[in-house]
Amino acid sequence: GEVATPAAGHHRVAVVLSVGGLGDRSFNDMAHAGLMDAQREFGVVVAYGEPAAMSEDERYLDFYAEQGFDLVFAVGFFMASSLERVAARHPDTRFAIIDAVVDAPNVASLVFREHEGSYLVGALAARKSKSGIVGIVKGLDVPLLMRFEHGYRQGFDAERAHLGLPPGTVLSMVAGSFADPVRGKELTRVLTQQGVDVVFQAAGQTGNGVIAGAKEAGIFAIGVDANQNHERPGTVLTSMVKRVDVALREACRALVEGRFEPGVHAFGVADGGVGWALDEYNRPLVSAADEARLREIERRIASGALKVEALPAGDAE
Amino acid sequence: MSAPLDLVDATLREATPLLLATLGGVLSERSGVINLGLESYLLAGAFGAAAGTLFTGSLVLGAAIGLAAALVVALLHALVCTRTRADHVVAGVALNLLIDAATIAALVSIYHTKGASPPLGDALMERLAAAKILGHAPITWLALGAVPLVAWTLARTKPGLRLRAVGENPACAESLGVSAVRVRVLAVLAAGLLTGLGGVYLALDVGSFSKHMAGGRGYLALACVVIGKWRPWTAAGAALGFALLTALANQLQVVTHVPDEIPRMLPYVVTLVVLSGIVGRARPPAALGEPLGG
Amino acid sequence: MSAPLDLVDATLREATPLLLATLGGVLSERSGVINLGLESYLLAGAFGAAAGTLFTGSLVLGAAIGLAAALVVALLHALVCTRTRADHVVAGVALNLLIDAATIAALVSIYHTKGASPPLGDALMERLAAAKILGHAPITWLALGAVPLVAWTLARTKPGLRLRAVGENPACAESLGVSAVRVRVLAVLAAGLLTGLGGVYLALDVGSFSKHMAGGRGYLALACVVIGKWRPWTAAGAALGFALLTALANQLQVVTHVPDEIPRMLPYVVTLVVLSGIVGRARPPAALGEPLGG
Amino acid sequence: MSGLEVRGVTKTFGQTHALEDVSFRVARGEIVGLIGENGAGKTTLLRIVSGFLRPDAGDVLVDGSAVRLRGPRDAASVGVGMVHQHFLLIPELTVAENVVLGREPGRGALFDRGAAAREVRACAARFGLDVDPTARVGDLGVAAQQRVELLKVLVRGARYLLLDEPTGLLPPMAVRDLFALVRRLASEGCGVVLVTHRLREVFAVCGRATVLRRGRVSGERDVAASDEAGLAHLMIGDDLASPPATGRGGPCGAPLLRVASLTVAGRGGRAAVDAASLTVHAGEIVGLAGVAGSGQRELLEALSGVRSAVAGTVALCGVSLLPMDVAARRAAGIAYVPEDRLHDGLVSALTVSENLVLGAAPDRGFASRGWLVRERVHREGEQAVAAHDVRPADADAPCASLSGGNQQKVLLARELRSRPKVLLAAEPARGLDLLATAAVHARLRDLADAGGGVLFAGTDLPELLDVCDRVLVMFAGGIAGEVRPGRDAEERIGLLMTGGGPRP
Ligand SMILES: Nc1ncnc2c1ncn2[C@@H]1O[C@H](COP(=O)(O)OP(=O)(O)OP(=O)(O)O)[C@@H](O)[C@H]1O
Ligand SMILES: Nc1ncnc2c1ncn2[C@@H]1O[C@H](COP(=O)(O)OP(=O)(O)OP(=O)(O)O)[C@@H](O)[C@H]1O
Ligand SMILES: [Mg+2]
Ligand SMILES: [Mg+2]
Repeated sequence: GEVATPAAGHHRVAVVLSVGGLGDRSFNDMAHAGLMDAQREFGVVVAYGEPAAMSEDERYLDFYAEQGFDLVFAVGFFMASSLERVAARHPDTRFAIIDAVVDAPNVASLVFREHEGSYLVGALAARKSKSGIVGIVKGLDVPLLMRFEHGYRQGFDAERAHLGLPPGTVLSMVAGSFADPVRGKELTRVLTQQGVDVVFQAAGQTGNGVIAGAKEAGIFAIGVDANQNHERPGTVLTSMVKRVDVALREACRALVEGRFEPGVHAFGVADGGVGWALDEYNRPLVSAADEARLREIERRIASGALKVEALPAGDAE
Repeated sequence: MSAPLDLVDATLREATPLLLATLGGVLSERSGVINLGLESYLLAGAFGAAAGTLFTGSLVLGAAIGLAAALVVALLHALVCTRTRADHVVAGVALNLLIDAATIAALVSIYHTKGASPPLGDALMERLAAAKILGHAPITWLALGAVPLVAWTLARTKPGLRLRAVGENPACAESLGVSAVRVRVLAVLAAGLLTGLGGVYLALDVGSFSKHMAGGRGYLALACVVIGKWRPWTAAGAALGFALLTALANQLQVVTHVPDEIPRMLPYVVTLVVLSGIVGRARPPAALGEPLGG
Repeated sequence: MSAPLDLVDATLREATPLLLATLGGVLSERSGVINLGLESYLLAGAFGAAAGTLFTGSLVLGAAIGLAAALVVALLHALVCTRTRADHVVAGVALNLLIDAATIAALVSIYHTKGASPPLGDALMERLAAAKILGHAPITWLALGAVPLVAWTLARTKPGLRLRAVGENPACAESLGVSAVRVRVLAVLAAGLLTGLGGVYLALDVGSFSKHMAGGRGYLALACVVIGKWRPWTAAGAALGFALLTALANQLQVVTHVPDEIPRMLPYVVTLVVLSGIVGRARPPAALGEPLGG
Repeated sequence: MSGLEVRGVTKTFGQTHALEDVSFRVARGEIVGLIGENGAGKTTLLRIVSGFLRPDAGDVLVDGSAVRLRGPRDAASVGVGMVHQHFLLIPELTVAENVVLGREPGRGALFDRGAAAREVRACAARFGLDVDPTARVGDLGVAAQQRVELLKVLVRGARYLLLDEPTGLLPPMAVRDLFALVRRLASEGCGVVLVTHRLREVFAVCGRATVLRRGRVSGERDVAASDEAGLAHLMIGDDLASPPATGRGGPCGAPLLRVASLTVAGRGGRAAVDAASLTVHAGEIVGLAGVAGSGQRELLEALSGVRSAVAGTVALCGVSLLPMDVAARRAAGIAYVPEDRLHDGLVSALTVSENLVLGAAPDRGFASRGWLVRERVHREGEQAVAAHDVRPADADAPCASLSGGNQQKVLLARELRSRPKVLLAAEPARGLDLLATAAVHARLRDLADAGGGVLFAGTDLPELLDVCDRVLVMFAGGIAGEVRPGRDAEERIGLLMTGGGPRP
């Protein structure tokens, strides 16, 4: 990537994107957007790099640390092991990692409380489902994605109870791949046959197929990570967004304001790090009552009045 | 809603791209060209169909562009495998990796995104839904119809006889005035057409192109060719068998809770076991993989 | 930091796993077994090394476990390809897809994680750094040393002669009392050992295992075998050439801003072009891919 | 003027002058023998005339006008057809498909299988050839496959038929049938060229003989006015006045190899070898005759250990061989020259030296602790090349670059250099010229004279009777009888081969 010339008095921030680089309409693009926000709002000097292979991650991190950047971001879970070593080699540089936890004195770990966002979309699913049966399609059967499912279930169950409806059903499917939309669509068909009328996807590109399948069956889909509302207006009910840009921008703000702290920072509903997306694309699907109710739940989560469990009791990550 | 009928429908949908690629593989391999490139034809067909439909706004034109893209890739493959002495195995693998990267590069340059093309509009999706025949896409019926067609072409037509002859002994065919290069190029182009149609199905089924979309179906198709002993009917049977397996695994997931690694690994375990069990008369075409003109 | 020296270092790092897999490929293919399974040996070696080191806390034991894992996969591959009449191409592909899924399944079941094993601790990484010789991992020097070793084994030893004979004409070797099955199994196991060492390097270099970690290096190694005309020195040359290309592309990316798909496509374009250009005396072993005992 | 003629044809392969200024003709209705040593250029000449090769210089004329042959198809269109020494057939296809390929009957793209079968059946009937158009070619025997090759040429209306060593693989009856067909074709106005190494065949059917020697025509003779010695002289020149005599051995010694009730499984549940018993004594060359497919091949393979036996006993000097694998049998003193030298005998990509030491027992001294000692391997090669007159005399040349005859010499050298007690040899002189054949026969006799035994399987009866002390005849997997050289020996063998005569 581009190396900025240092300007006196300005903080210098670098971002090492995860493999794949810009253009993924997801983590990398959001990280880039957050960096641009920080440049605009706080005047930080920025640089970013796109490693061609995972084996290059470490060299990119080292490179920016050696160039004297004040804060170096590692975007994505996969860089945890590289960052662990780089952080040890450059104790005077501050680092931050998105979506993973690295336990080091100079690293801030920026993670998301996906279960909170999933709770919100689960509640909306309960309000929109006529059959009382909703589904979720996951890319892989892993604990990380369990948080999505568990939050979704809690929101769904609680909202049905709130509406005075009998308990409903949440069906869960696993695609086994994040890159097989054809399979995603097929699994959605299977769910539809079971009477599912709202399906939440946490499955990357496989999710494109979930949305397509929902469209075909005339049911609702819920997007994930980035705002996918525009993908199929009328079908995508909402998206459970993980605001990587917010996390990155807020870390930059802390740096500029001199209150950057290492350790784990979990972004949730309270700070806008996760949430549900409402825009012109899904506005027709969400009634004023729905919106009001979700805003209320948001407030209760943000205030701590409502606690959302990350994992079912007994499951550890 | 009857479960067995659901299973049949799901199997047919799973089978469509696999069946087409398998038949393409049969034609290509019977002519003597080891076809590891099927995955790239699927990808090219899918990308071409998505981009073509988005660009022209017409499903027919989009499908045609998908087929054309697959044919271009197949032509490149055919030329490398027939006009040069290149190793078919490595050529096929290199082609797959190349086209995989190329479709991503094209996504970036056209749509400025790395994951998936924009989805087809609602009007197009409705037209697709309206085009269904007995609940299935026309391509599914084409795929089923292609099985007897390919079998009959191989057994009962002059091009079919020549194709088999070239796959067994190109020197002999040449000595009787049959151009082995021409026959193989045409066979690979036919594979490109069939498999490309499978790719078109993938893209239109989902309503967009996304990277790595073929998901190993080209490789699985080659396994079907070999498990089916290079014969159209039996290879198609293998493809339907794998499709049924996948459909079953999908349906079972809702009911019980099978860990998803098992169904994912299943086709390959089945492939290895079945391959190992094939004995006796399972003989590949004698000149399979043999370069021409040495 | 002098740039040319950096480039040499980067090339050596890139070359290490590729070189080892290429040499394994040469041994396997010269004995008559088409080796599309190299990718799976790399994966098995890498997973075994990461998991083994994490479990035992010892680098040496971890590496040994990585090698053992690769050997088990190679043994399975060897048995399928020699004791049955299985098609080598499909067997290799199925094995790769199977082991890829299996390593992910193992990651999930042991570490409950999506993409990568936990990283090795600092103490281990420091020991690794301390073990470097002239700035490179011992495995890098082993890989370089393996080139003349493999060349010499093939040309100058009795097992080497027998291996070549079986690759060319197993029936003849059998009639002289040389067991073709035994020779091929041993050749594939040797390929598993070499390539598994390449996998160990991948895991220890990064300090953890992550899914799809082999990243197509096994396929590229097979391309090197063919481009190098099945000879150890030339195949190793091809591997070094690809490593240099990759290192160059990586270095250029820091300076300029090329989208990463272009360098990603480069090796495969080069492969296709070079393959097409190989003419005349590039002859694969005569019995390559031929099942035994038919 | 009607006839097929080549004028001043020259062809070189690299350094090799295969043909130099060769002129040759065959008239319609004439049968011409084309003879010469190995490598004389006979095959090359036929391949040029049939369009498989293009000459460097010279012309091919058909019925008086020069033709340009860009491929076999052009040759076929002017009526020239060739039957190759190694058949150019597709085993997986049917007889009819093989015959009509390239000119299939049927409307448009349709292939009319019925019409193809009818066409082939009609043509076969016209020439009295016995074939089933719907049979798979791979299931046919050698003689039937040759009939398919002939049909390919005849269906295309060939007026000139080129036959390259057509009798090499055929049993005697099939040779007789072939010659009857050739005579009939000639009487119908077809010109035939017959390449053979067997002079008596030239005398049997040819009117004229053209002799090639090192790429040049060394003479042309009216067969009626010549004798074998004269033709042999034209082929070999003054290189050797007379071929070395292969004298019959003295009285034979103790039994070396005893085979009792040996049974070997064959295809389709039938026994390929059915309770065969035989003995080979020290100092003896025992012939093994039989129609191809009567079990000779399987018998030798079972003795060498390549194939396993179902029942029976095999003992070498009293030691049972059946429990031993190939390597152990070789160590015990069995050597084996397989029938198909290219497929089973040699690794053509390896050098002469490497082939010589391949599989050799470790005590032979090429290897210490598994490492090959290069100098010793090389010296071994040099010695063998010199001792067996392998040409070119290059121990480091790959075997693929040797002519068929020279490959056979290398194979024999390898099998003899371990000084075996018993040599199992299938067609050890197939495709060899006069001199080389005589040399092979002499080697077999040397081995016998030194106290070894030879089991010599072959289809050329005169050769067997000339070389062997006695000839065992196989029929349908069993030993049908034994014949000693003498009057009527050939007839008696012929009878036993076809299932006639009393079983012993
Ligand atoms: N591919 C090749 N490369 C180099 N030399 C070759 C090649 N093929 C044949 N030769 C040369 O041609 C000569 C004869 O080859 P060929 O097999 O045509 O002989 P031939 O006349 O059929 O002999 P024989 O009767 O011994 O079979 C050999 O001496 C060999 O050196
Ligand atoms: N493809 C080839 N490459 C190189 N040399 C060849 C080739 N074919 C033939 N020759 C050369 O041409 C010469 C004539 O070979 P040809 O095969 O015509 O001999 P031939 O008389 O048929 O011998 P034989 O009786 O053994 O069949 C050989 O000595 C050989 O050197
Ligand atoms: Mg010849
Ligand atoms: Mg010859």
